[in-house]
Amino acid sequence: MSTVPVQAYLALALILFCIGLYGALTKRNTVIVLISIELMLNAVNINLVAFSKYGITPSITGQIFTLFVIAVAAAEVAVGIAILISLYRNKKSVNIDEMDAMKH
Amino acid sequence: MNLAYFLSILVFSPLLGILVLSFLPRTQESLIKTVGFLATLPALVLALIAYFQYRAGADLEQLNEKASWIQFGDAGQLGNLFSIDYELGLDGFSLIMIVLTAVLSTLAAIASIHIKKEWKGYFMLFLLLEVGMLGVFAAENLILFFIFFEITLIPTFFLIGKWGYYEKENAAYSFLIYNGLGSAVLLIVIMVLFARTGTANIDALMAAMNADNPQLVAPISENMKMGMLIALLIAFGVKLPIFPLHSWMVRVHVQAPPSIVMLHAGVLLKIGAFGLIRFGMGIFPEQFQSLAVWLAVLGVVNLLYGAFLAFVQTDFKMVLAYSSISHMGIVLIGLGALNEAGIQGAIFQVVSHGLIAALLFFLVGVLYERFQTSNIQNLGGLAKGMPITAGFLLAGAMASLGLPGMSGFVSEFMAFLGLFKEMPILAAVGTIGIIMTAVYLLRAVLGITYGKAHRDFAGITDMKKFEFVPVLVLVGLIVLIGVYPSVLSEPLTSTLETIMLGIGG
Amino acid sequence: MDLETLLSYEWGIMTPEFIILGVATALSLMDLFMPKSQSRKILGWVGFAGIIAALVSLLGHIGHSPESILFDTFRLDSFAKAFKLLLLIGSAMVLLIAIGYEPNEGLEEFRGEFFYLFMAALLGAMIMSSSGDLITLFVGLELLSISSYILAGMRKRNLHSNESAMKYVINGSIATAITLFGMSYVYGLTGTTNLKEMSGFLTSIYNEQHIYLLGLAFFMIVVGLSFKLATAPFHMWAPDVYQGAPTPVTAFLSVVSKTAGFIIIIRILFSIFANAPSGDVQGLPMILALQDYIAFLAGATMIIGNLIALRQRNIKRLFAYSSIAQAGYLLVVIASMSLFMFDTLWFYLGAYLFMNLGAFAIIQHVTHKSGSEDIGQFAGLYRRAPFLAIAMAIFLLSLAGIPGTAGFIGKLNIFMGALVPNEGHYVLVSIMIATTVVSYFYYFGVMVQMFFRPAADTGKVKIPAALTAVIGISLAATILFGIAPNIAFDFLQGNFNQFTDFFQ
Amino acid sequence: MMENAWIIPLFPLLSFLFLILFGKRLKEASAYIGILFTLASLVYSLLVLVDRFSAPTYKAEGVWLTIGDVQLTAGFEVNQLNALMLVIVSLVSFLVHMYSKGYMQGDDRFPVFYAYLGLFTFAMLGLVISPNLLQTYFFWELVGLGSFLLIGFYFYKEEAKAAAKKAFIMTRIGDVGLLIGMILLFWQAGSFEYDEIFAAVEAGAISGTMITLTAILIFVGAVGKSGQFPLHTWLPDAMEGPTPVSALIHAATMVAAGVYLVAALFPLFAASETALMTIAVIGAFTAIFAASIGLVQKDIKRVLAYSTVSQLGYMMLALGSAGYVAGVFHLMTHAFFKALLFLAAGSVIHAVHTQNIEHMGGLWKKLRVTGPLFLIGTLAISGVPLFSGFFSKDEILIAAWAHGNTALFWLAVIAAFFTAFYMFRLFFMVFAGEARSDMKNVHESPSVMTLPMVVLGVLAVVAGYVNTPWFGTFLGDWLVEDNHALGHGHIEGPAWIMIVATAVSLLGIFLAWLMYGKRSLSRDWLTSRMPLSYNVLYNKYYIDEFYSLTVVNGAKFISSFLRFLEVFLVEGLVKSVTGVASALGKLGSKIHNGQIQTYGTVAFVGLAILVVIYAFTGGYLK
Repeated sequence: MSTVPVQAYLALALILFCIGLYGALTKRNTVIVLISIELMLNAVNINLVAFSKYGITPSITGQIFTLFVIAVAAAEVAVGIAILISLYRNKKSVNIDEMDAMKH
Repeated sequence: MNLAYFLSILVFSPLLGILVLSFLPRTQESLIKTVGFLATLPALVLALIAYFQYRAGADLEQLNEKASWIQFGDAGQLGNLFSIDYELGLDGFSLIMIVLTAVLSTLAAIASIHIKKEWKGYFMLFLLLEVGMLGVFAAENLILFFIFFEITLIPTFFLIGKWGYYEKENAAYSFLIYNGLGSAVLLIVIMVLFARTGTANIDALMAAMNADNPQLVAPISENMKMGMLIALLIAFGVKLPIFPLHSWMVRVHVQAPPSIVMLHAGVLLKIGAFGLIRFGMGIFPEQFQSLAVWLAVLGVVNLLYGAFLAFVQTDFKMVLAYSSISHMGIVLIGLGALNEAGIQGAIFQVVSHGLIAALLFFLVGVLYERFQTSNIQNLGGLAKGMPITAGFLLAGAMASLGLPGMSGFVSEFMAFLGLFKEMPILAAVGTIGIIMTAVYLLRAVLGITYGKAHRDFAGITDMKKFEFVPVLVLVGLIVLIGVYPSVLSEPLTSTLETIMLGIGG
Repeated sequence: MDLETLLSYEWGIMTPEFIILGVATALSLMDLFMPKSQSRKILGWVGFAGIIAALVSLLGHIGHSPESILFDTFRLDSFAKAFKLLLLIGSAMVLLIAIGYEPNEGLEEFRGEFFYLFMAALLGAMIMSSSGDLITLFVGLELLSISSYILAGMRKRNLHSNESAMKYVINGSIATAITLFGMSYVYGLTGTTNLKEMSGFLTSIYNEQHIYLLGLAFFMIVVGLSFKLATAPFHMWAPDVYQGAPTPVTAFLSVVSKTAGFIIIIRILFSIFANAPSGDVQGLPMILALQDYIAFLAGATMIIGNLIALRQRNIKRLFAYSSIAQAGYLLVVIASMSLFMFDTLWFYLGAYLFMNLGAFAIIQHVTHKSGSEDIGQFAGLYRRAPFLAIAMAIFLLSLAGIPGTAGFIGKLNIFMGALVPNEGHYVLVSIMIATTVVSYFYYFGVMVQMFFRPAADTGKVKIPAALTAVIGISLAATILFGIAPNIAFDFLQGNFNQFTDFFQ
Repeated sequence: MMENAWIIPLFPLLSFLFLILFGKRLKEASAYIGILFTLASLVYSLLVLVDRFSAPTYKAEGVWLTIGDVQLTAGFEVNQLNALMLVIVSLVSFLVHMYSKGYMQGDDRFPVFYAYLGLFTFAMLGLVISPNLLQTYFFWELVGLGSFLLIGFYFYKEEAKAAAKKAFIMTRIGDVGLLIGMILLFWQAGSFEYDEIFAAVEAGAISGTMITLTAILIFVGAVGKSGQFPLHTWLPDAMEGPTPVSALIHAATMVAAGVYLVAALFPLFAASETALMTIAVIGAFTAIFAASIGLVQKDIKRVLAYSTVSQLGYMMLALGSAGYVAGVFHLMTHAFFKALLFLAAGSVIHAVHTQNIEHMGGLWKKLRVTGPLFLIGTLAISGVPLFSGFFSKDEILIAAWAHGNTALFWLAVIAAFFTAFYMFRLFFMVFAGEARSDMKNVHESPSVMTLPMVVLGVLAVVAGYVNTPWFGTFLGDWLVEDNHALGHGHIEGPAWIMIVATAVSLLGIFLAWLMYGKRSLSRDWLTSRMPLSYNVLYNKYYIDEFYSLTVVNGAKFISSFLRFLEVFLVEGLVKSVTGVASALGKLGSKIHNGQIQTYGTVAFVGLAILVVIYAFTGGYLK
């Protein structure tokens, strides 16, 4: 049932990526920001998977790559959260726009 | 004098002094000063040996040194392209400049007796500066030249910034930034040449750039050549300095310690002229010819601009600073004339002003040491208290305004002789400068020495013994050149011939 | 794949990585079982020993022909060797700096983590430098990044440290995402993640749209990776992170991590885009067609870095901007794509490694006592510690590219590379030289503090052995490569046969 | 003898060096050094002169400086003019050396004075034996230096300082003219050598206009040195120097150098009627102009100074009227009687310690030697028959008439009348009548001072007889022998000229006697009638004021304008550049506002920009 054209997947991925990026660049709450980054990475995954099925030369590598991405993304967010916690300890706030002790 | 490494020893001999100094305790003032002075002697002796050997007919070729140094890229593929050798050599011109440098360094070292603090650091930098200056004139390839050129930059920055007067740091910074930009522009030219011809050796470059059969790695258009020459003009114009790139130099002359200004006005400024003649004329002869007129115009502008500004200064150092600008105008005039007389005049002016400026600034140092001022008003009537100093001051002024029998006249005369052949009208305008020079110098020097005494000179000693040495040496040289110019012109003949050959004169 | 194929591989070429891995593991265990009270410095020395061992084993490989295992995902070609060398030397010295690091509020209980995370980061960098496959490349990159996120936040109780870590994580993740997005397109066009195969495929693409897509991928990857290089447009995190992170980490980021960034960008750009057509009339390969964009980024980076540095009073921030500028110079090398590219890049990175680490060692020593990182802390250093002052001066001069130092030769090399091609990059070179002059202002500003200003406190300073070692080595190298650069060049020419095997 | 003429200048040089080094120890004894050395050169010059009567011109040169293939030479030449000048210079110099021993008695810079005298004498002698223009210029400037130093000898006096500066600069203005002229001439004739230049002129190798131009430019130099209008103002001020100096430099020798230069280059000038005319006009005008100022001055030395200017004008007029002999002849006689007058004036000042003639008078009885000598000088300069001045001035008038410069001739005659008048005014005011101020212990000067004056007195009388229409014109014939370019030894002129000349001078003397001697005619009947013109004359036609108003202020204005330029343009340029840099830096650091998301946005925007550019240039949308 390969009725869905590859472009659709790509478009979806692109949209997802942009939403993620938008979220990452605008949300005040750091947790949301981290989640938005997750979105971006998932967009990548969609791309990879789509390509591994409907690419010019389909191959399984894409899906393997996806697995790595998922794993790494998890690690990244974990670290992110951890740092956020230690930051929260000192600052009592998770608002990203208040993290400007160092500037100029 | 077929002694191996002669030049390297000559150039790097001051390092020995640095080495010794580094072991001396910081507080041993007199010891440090003596060592600093002695460290300048080997270079002086060697330079003089070279000079007299050359006068005696020895061949400078045998002094050339060459050792492979840096190879960019794979020698296998590129052959000797993109390789930079460590090569030193001399011709008549650079020999003279080296002698000048060595002499002035020694005298400046004597003048450094007036330095009040941190003698150790001072003399280390001082000697490093000397290495740089000597190297600049001995370097046989552009990269090496540039390296030594930059080496003069750093010590000077610190010498001005640490041992200078009230606004020393500003002066140091404007020195750094102007010369930094100058050397940056120079570096661009050098790198373009190097990248396009694959060599940095000056003679090889001249051959490679030869208009008839250029041997290039990559093409160089005529416009590019012109562009590079103009860039060179800017780069060395900062050093010389050419209006309007001069304001840093005034600041330095006023703020730096006199001993350093002796070297700065005496040698460092001259690197500009040296570079213009050696590289500008040597590598871009055709373009140089087409620029000659503008050079002459710039020269006249410098001459007049400096003279008129010197006329209204109240501080003697300022007067001297602007007079330096004015005198460098004569160099440009000579170069602009672009004939034997002109070029020889320019070179003579380079040497002569080196000596005269050194003399005058040394005297400024002597005065400042005693009165903590160089203001013309405050010094008035000096001749009553310090007749000898006043006398030498007058002698310096006379030399500087081109009194026959002193070096200033010969150079000025030849420069104008040259220019009058090519562009009489411009030259005629330039002669106003000769009058103005007399006007501002007499105004300043008579203002200091003659007239009613403005202060009481009780307890002021006239020159001390050691202070006589530099003054006598300098005056002696000035008069020698003025009376018997062949001491300079003969070593120059071969250089001049090659230059004239290049510009097809 | 069965066991004997697995065993049949020439695992030997991975020895350096294995050593680092082993040491990292060992360190974590030791840290676990060591009593709290005992100082963790020893771990640092163990790690140092490990790095040295790795270095030795790597040197053993030099001169051998390139080899690759695991279906060409891991390759040890001369490029990998040459740059791993830099990574190892750099990390060894950073480690020494770290051993000499004693901040006021202390770091004791985290010091252990510090060392093994550091090893992990190094491992990631090394994997990157010799990976022949997007996946391994990505994994290496992430290993490096994630470890350094934590390193940056090492000083848990220090708000600045937390903040810098946070900023680092978020920007880093975004960068990763962008890079990956670009990679995914490349994968889509080729259907493989193996760099060599990719370039094989790409030679034969003709479809306008595909080429355009490839172009997009190129930009995404470049921008994504510019995060690691801290070059425009992804440079802005650097000052904050450098300022907040512990000084050894800052040193690590500004040298090792940057080097790794250049390694990966070279790997990707020159193996994927070197052979892809750009679709323009005279059939240039894409990389040449897009040269000017890199040049543009390089110019922007140099200008931004040097101009903003003029206004900095915090020494670490100052060095952040200076390192941005330096990265810009290095981008010039990539932009000019001359036949000297690899040599130049390698030499300059090496020179930069020494002069920057030397400087950071001194910075750490001067600032960690007083706690303040204001330039004023350097006032009168010449009085208090002449050796430090002079060493610092030489590092600064080298960074400013004054003759007699390695930095000058490096710059010379860059200029030449940029001017040799027939249509030389005059603008780029002019920008570079002009901004270099601008940089005199802030580099000499520090020197003015050290030499001209009166000392804030005239207490003599004694330097820990580790730091002395770093400073000494850096000083020696900076001057040596400044006066006799051929030592390095001959080594390069002799042992890495022009990196020709990079493209095979 | 002539082969070694180069020694002559060396004696004074030695004296200079010796005194500058050891003068301090010698104190007053240094006078003997100076006197001896100058005596040596005097003797030697006399021998050379005698030699020259028989032998032909001698010239020897060596290379001084090589420029490419051009060789500039230096050496010396002994021709008639040079030989004569050698004697005049060394003689006057010797006498002044002697005189000064008395005059400068007790001055604490006594040795320095003699050193300077030596330097000057050296330069002057060097000047007169130079065989080429370059060398001439060389010494030309050195005599300027000598004069500068001696004018400023009393350096602590502001006036002396001003005068010295003025003298140097004014003459330098002229010198620049000379410099330009000789360089242009060099590129025309291909040499600085006099003979080669003349050869080129003869051969017509140089265009007429060029000759005129160069000649006039060189004449500008002469104008400067010889204090001709309009560059004359420095000469009267130069009287600030010690009186012997005025006698030596500003009467007998240096100021005559201008005349000498024109004479030496006479063939060049002769080739251009325009040039000759210019010289004649300037000369004549200066003669009458300066004389008119001399009429009313009150300072004894200034009167003499203006008379010098006017007499030099005469010489120029002579040369301008092709009267080569007349010019040189008057140069010689003038050297003697003007030196005499100055020395005598010096002796008067020495006695009464003032220079203002209003405070003198009745000195005839007190100064038994000086008085008569001064009278001789006055008679000579006034052109009273049988005195040297009479013959030479007569020659000049004849030359002017013969050359057809009728107007100039009459000007010269009037000037002669003025001269006679103001000189005798001076004489009567100083010596006749009674003292107009109480003058204690006025005494005659010592013999060391009077002796030189006597010598000069004798010469002032007899020097004329070497060239008279009655007993033959030896000097003239000798001067022009074997050189036709210089014109004839003697120009025949109508006899009435001599009568007229005599008449006007006697008239002048008579008038002066009426007003100042007999006092039958009130001193100020004239001035009271036309006070305006009196003020104009007394203030020297306000020339100085005019200069300071125009030239000096002009220079000051230009300077301050350029200073303005320097501060605002040059400095401003630099400031703006650095300003832009730091402003950009500021802007940049503003953007680093610490917000993570800003950083990300910037990166994304960067990416977007790249992609868009790519889209439009490189890629898809193209």
